[in-house]
Amino acid sequence: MSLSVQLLWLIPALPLLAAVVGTLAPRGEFKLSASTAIAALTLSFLLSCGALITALADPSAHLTSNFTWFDLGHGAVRLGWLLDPLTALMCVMVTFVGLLIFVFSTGYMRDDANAKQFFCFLSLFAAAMLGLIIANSLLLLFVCWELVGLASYLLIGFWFHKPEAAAAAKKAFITTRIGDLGLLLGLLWLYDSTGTLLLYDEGQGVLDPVVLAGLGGSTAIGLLIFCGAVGKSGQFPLHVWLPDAMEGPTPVSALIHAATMVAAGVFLMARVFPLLTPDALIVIAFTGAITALLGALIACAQSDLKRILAFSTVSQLGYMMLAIGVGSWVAAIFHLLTHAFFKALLFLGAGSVIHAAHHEQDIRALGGLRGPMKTTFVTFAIGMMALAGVPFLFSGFWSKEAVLHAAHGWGFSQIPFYAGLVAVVLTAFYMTRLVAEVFFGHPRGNGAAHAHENTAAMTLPLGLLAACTILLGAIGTPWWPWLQRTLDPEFLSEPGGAGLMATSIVLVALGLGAGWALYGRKLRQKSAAADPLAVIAPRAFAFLAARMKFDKLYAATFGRLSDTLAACADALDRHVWDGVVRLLARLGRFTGLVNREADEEGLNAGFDATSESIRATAKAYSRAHTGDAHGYLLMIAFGFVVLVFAVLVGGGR
Amino acid sequence: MNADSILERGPLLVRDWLVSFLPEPARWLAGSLLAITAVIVAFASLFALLTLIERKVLARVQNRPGPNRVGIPLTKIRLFGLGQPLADGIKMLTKEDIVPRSADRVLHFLAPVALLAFAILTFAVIPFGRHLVPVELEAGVLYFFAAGAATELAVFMAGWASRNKYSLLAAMRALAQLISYELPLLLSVVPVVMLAGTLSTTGIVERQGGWTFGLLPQWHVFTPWGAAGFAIFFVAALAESNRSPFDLPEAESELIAGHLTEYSGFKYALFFMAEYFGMCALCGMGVTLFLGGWQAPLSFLAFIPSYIWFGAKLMTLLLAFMWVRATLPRLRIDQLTRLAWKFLVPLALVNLGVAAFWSLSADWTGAVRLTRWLIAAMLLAGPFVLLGRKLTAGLAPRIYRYAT
Amino acid sequence: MMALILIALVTLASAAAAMLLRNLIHSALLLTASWAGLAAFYLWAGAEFVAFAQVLVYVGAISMVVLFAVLLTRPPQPMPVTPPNTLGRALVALITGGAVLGVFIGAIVSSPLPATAAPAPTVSVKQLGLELAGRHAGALLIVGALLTVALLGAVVLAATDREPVGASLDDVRGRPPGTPLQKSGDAP
Amino acid sequence: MSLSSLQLCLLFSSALFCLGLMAALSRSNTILVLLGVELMLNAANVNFIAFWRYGPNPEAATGVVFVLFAIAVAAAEAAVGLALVIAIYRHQKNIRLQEATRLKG
Amino acid sequence: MLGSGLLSGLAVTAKNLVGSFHDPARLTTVEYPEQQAKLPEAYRNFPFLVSENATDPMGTLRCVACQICEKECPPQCIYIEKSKDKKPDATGKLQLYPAIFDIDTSVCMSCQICVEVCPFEAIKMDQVFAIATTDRFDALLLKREQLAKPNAYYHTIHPTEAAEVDARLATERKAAAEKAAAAAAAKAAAPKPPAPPPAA
Repeated sequence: MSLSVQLLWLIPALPLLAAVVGTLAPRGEFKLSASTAIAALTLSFLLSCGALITALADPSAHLTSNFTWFDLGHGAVRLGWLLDPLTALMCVMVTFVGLLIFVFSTGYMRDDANAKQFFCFLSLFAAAMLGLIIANSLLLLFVCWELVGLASYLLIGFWFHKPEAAAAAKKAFITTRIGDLGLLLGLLWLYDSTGTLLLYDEGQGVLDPVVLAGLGGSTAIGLLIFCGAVGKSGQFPLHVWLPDAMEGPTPVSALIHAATMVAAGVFLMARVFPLLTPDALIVIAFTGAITALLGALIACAQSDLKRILAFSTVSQLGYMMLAIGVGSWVAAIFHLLTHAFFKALLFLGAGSVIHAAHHEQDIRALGGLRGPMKTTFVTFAIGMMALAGVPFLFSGFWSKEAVLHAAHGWGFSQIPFYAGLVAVVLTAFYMTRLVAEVFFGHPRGNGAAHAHENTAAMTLPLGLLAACTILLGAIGTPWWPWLQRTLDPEFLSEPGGAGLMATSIVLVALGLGAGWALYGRKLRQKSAAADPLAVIAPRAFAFLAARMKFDKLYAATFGRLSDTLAACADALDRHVWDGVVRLLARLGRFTGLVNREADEEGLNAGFDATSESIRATAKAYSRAHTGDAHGYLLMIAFGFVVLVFAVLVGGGR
Repeated sequence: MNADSILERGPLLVRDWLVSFLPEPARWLAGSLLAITAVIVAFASLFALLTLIERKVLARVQNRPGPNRVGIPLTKIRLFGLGQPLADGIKMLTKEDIVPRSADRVLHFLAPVALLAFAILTFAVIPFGRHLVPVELEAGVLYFFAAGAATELAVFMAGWASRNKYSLLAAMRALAQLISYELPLLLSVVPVVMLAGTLSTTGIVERQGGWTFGLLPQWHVFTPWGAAGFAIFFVAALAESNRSPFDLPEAESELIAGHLTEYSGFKYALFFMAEYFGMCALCGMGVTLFLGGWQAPLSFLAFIPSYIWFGAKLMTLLLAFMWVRATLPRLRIDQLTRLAWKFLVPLALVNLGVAAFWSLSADWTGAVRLTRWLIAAMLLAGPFVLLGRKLTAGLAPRIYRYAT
Repeated sequence: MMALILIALVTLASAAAAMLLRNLIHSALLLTASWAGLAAFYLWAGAEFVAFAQVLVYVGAISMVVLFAVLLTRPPQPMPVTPPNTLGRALVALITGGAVLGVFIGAIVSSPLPATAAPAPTVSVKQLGLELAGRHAGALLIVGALLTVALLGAVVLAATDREPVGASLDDVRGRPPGTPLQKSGDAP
Repeated sequence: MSLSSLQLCLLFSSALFCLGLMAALSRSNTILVLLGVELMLNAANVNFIAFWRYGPNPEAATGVVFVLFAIAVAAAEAAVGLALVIAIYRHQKNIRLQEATRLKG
Repeated sequence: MLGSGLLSGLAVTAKNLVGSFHDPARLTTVEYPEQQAKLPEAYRNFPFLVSENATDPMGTLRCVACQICEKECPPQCIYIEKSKDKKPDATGKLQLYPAIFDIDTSVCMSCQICVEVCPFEAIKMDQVFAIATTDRFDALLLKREQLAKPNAYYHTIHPTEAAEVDARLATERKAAAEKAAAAAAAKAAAPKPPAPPPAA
């Protein structure tokens, strides 16, 4: 079965329909909402597979289906769908991972009173994300981009009765808005210089070579678009919202902050890659490198289970940006796909742990879950090894290898490459720490002591994701780079990275060993005990645990600035504008006074006389109103006869 | 099969042959009379047969053999009780015809006659076979329902003319029921007319010819809106023909037979006959509108003449009526009207919307047709579930306590 | 022509009888007959669709409404047989009606009307539908709105503001599931 | 004097109209008055059909369309009118039109 | 879901409908005149007179016309006239016999009191119920000839009870015979008996 590009809109339309159904369903209709959402996403998944088949028929083609939205003076605003291997692969990934997360959520959110809305929001999010992926117009993409932001706002703030959650939702929304402003400016600039926002349009779209050549390469446009990606993908310096967004329910974290939404930025950059000039790429590469390093460093000192994973996401997104910056968007997408699977796996595993441990998230208070939660442990360990880059068996290794390979081959600078290598060590280190703290040793809290394995609705997705995590690496190995060739038909595989591979294997082993040495050999006994790392370097650890004080920095600078501005505006309002308004009101009142006097003295007397006479006439008429319907009818008939006679006699015809 | 084969045209040929003995000017009249006679005789004998079959089916459902004694008169041959209708008829005809003293004699007499007349009128537009339509009207469906609507008048006449308060009250209730269910009945037919684009019954049947993939007949009932419409039509037809579980108007056990209380003998038999005629006509309409009329279900079965297919489908539907009667208990009057107004009418309106979607998406091809199907089915299933919940809200399953 | 005269006579006769009879039910039924006669007239004139619509609306629906109204408004005691001014009113009505009829007849007879005996024109249902949904779509919508409003208005007018009478049925509906229907339901 | 078919139709309709008028004028029962009005409406319909049938332009189905609308309006009128009758009955316990004069001036 | 109850109900009736054709065990109807249900042994309706053998019913009636049943009958539906002469009964003893024995079944209420009081096991309850006739009076008044039925018939309708009765009669007769034998022996021993012993 294949799906033609004209019907591509069905993929996002089905979850949207499910969202609508969920909205209209009565309160407490959890089952209806959930089953509709899952059914819709299943259909979307099947359709996506159909789209993939269509796309693979000719990987180099960009199938489009454009239409006019509305006419606008000289031109028209046109939207459209785009189908190429990138779109199709992303669609399959989003729908598949999303589906598993939906299924997981039926278990995780079962007891929540608002679970119905939850599925409604999830469907809305999936619809927006899929719309973003299939868009052939940057305008449509932007619309969906904002919808994704909205859905993430709703989902992060799902438990809005918790002040932290509400604050986190606001933070995420506002922070990403900063990036979106840049994106919007970039789009406007692009429209101004090319006159279209369609990506591919039979040679007229912005990515078609002719137009690209005409554009002549504008660094500013690329960087402005990159601003959007920085916001959405949590790149330095706008990464601060991502860890806070962990206040949402765990499936949300898995769906939005691991698999799909944060990937939107990377996807956007991959999509507009031809637009990016070498200068812009340098900025991107360094931003990515800094983010990768920063995220990994901070992750080492966090104690919240989900926060660690969140910072690891930041770090991995940095890898992807780095890959784009060094010119290998194919590697970025490869890493995006594998990361989506294993990070969703990790988050769902974390969700499983949290659900079982009665919402205990502090790794210091967990521990010893290896026994009671076997399935979760095994799958979580697979995810951890994939993220850490344990060689050969796990997909994370291959995709990370591809990124490092590309960074190594970059001509401009080797600094990003080295930053990547350091991040590899750190990644292996903090993941080892996490697993050791959570799964080994004794339970150190009430929640962990009474934990037990969850239902099949939660473990089944874990198993499937784990399987995918292992298998997915096979499509992008240096010996058989199917994915790379599919995405970019001009991709040349460069064999001979064996040395590099060996280096990274060693580094991974180093990270794992260090982690095990510090945390695994001597297991934590009490939840209050100090972290071994904190014992070695207390100040550095505190600095990292405070997330390098970015939040404080922003509060002290931007926050202060906006407070001052607000105070100014307030003063202006109170003292200047208010006076003007009051003056106008006084003026109006005075006019009214004058009017009233004139009315009462001059006009009213005349009106009184008139209405008196009208009343008298009415009284006279009302006497004719006898209430006898027969009489009325009689008069009508009589009048008719008289009229006709008059006409006949008077010779009116 | 060939539309002009000898079997297919058989009835027409017989008619032409019979008419050919008459002079030219009388032929048209004689032909019409012949057709009318054929329809009336066919359905009168079907009525006789149905009374027997119904009793047999009910008996079988209750694990009894049913009437099986009366066979050929004056012999010992029983023939599964085939003579029963004859015996019943003789009994009915020889019973005393009682007219209450204060009854309105004229209306009392006119009521059964009018009912039967209107019931027979409805047969005029039903296509019994490829060439067998008594009257080809362009607005056939409208005619059918116009003539059907007039039966209410006869029911009222019967109730009022009896000068019996139970009769009158029951007649009013019957009217309320008939009017309530007229609405879903009509609304369930509208999608068919909309999709077929014609009000002519023959036209509607011809639209349902052909087979998808050469296998599935393109009857309306095999589409989502058609299935829903047929279900609504079926329920409403049950109510319109006063059949169980909607047989309140003549509930002998509780409501002393309603507007039929003061009728006996031949007039009662006429009522009975009219009810069965009405049922046959409604079933015939249901077959025409939803079940493909005289079309054969499978292409290789098309050699069987069309009127036989029509008859088979008609019989199936009638048997379904009996089956329902054998199964379901009688509704209360408030339940009955609530079902009509709060469930069937909204559902029929939703179905109208689905039919509109269907006709707008007629150009979807290939695999998307499955999507079209699913969307239509979902659009129907959702309201069905919600309306059903609303209908049964607050009603717990009844727990029966039996004496032990 | 003969058919027309026959139809007209039957229609007029039943209408006149309906208007003269004292028994309201008989009046209503006779009027129904006269409406059916009008439907026959439409059929004769070739307006098939209108004829069926007439039967559906008048014979099927309006007659029912009339009968219901008659039964719902029975006077508690029989009306006085001859109200004082009935005769005078009847006379006035007769004179007025006669005058109007006279005017009509005069006008009709004296008008130079086209005397073409054209074959009955046929207008197919399809054409009618296109006409209704095309040129007269606005009117169709307005009529729909009018009917809805009239329906609601009629319901509001005719509905009684009934006070909640005890809760005889609601008791049964509201009882918790599982309780027996009657008090002594558990026979030995 | 021989009448054309059109004139016959018109005579038919005017007779019907006058019947309705006389009933509406003479009967005191509100329902019958309403039915008289109903008859007058029907007479108008007859006229429409007659003029459509014998008019110069029978292809344009204007007459038929008009009658359809008139029937719809008559249905609405009958429903509302009879509801009014019931409302009157509830207030004055009978439906004599002469007595429904509460709103007189 | 709405409608599932209707469907399961329809399934039940359909099962019955089909089942009644291929599974005759479902049909509980007994087509009466042709087939008759076996009546339970304890069923009883209207009395009859027991005769010892079928070949000569009138000659072997156990009834000795003692008229106890006639007196005891609550609705008084029995009419008996004694015979003038005596005839030997089944055991060969000379006994009175009923010249007329009528039971009016239109009056009889099947109370079984006649059976209870009969010292000779001569009247027992029958199992007839189909006694419809075209005459309300004479045809319902059962005569001696209609009432007399052989002991074998009694065995077929109430086997248990009949066996008990037979056993009891046999022991009584045996005792009577022994007594008679003893009496005979005594008679033989005493040439002049003072008086004949009372009948056993």
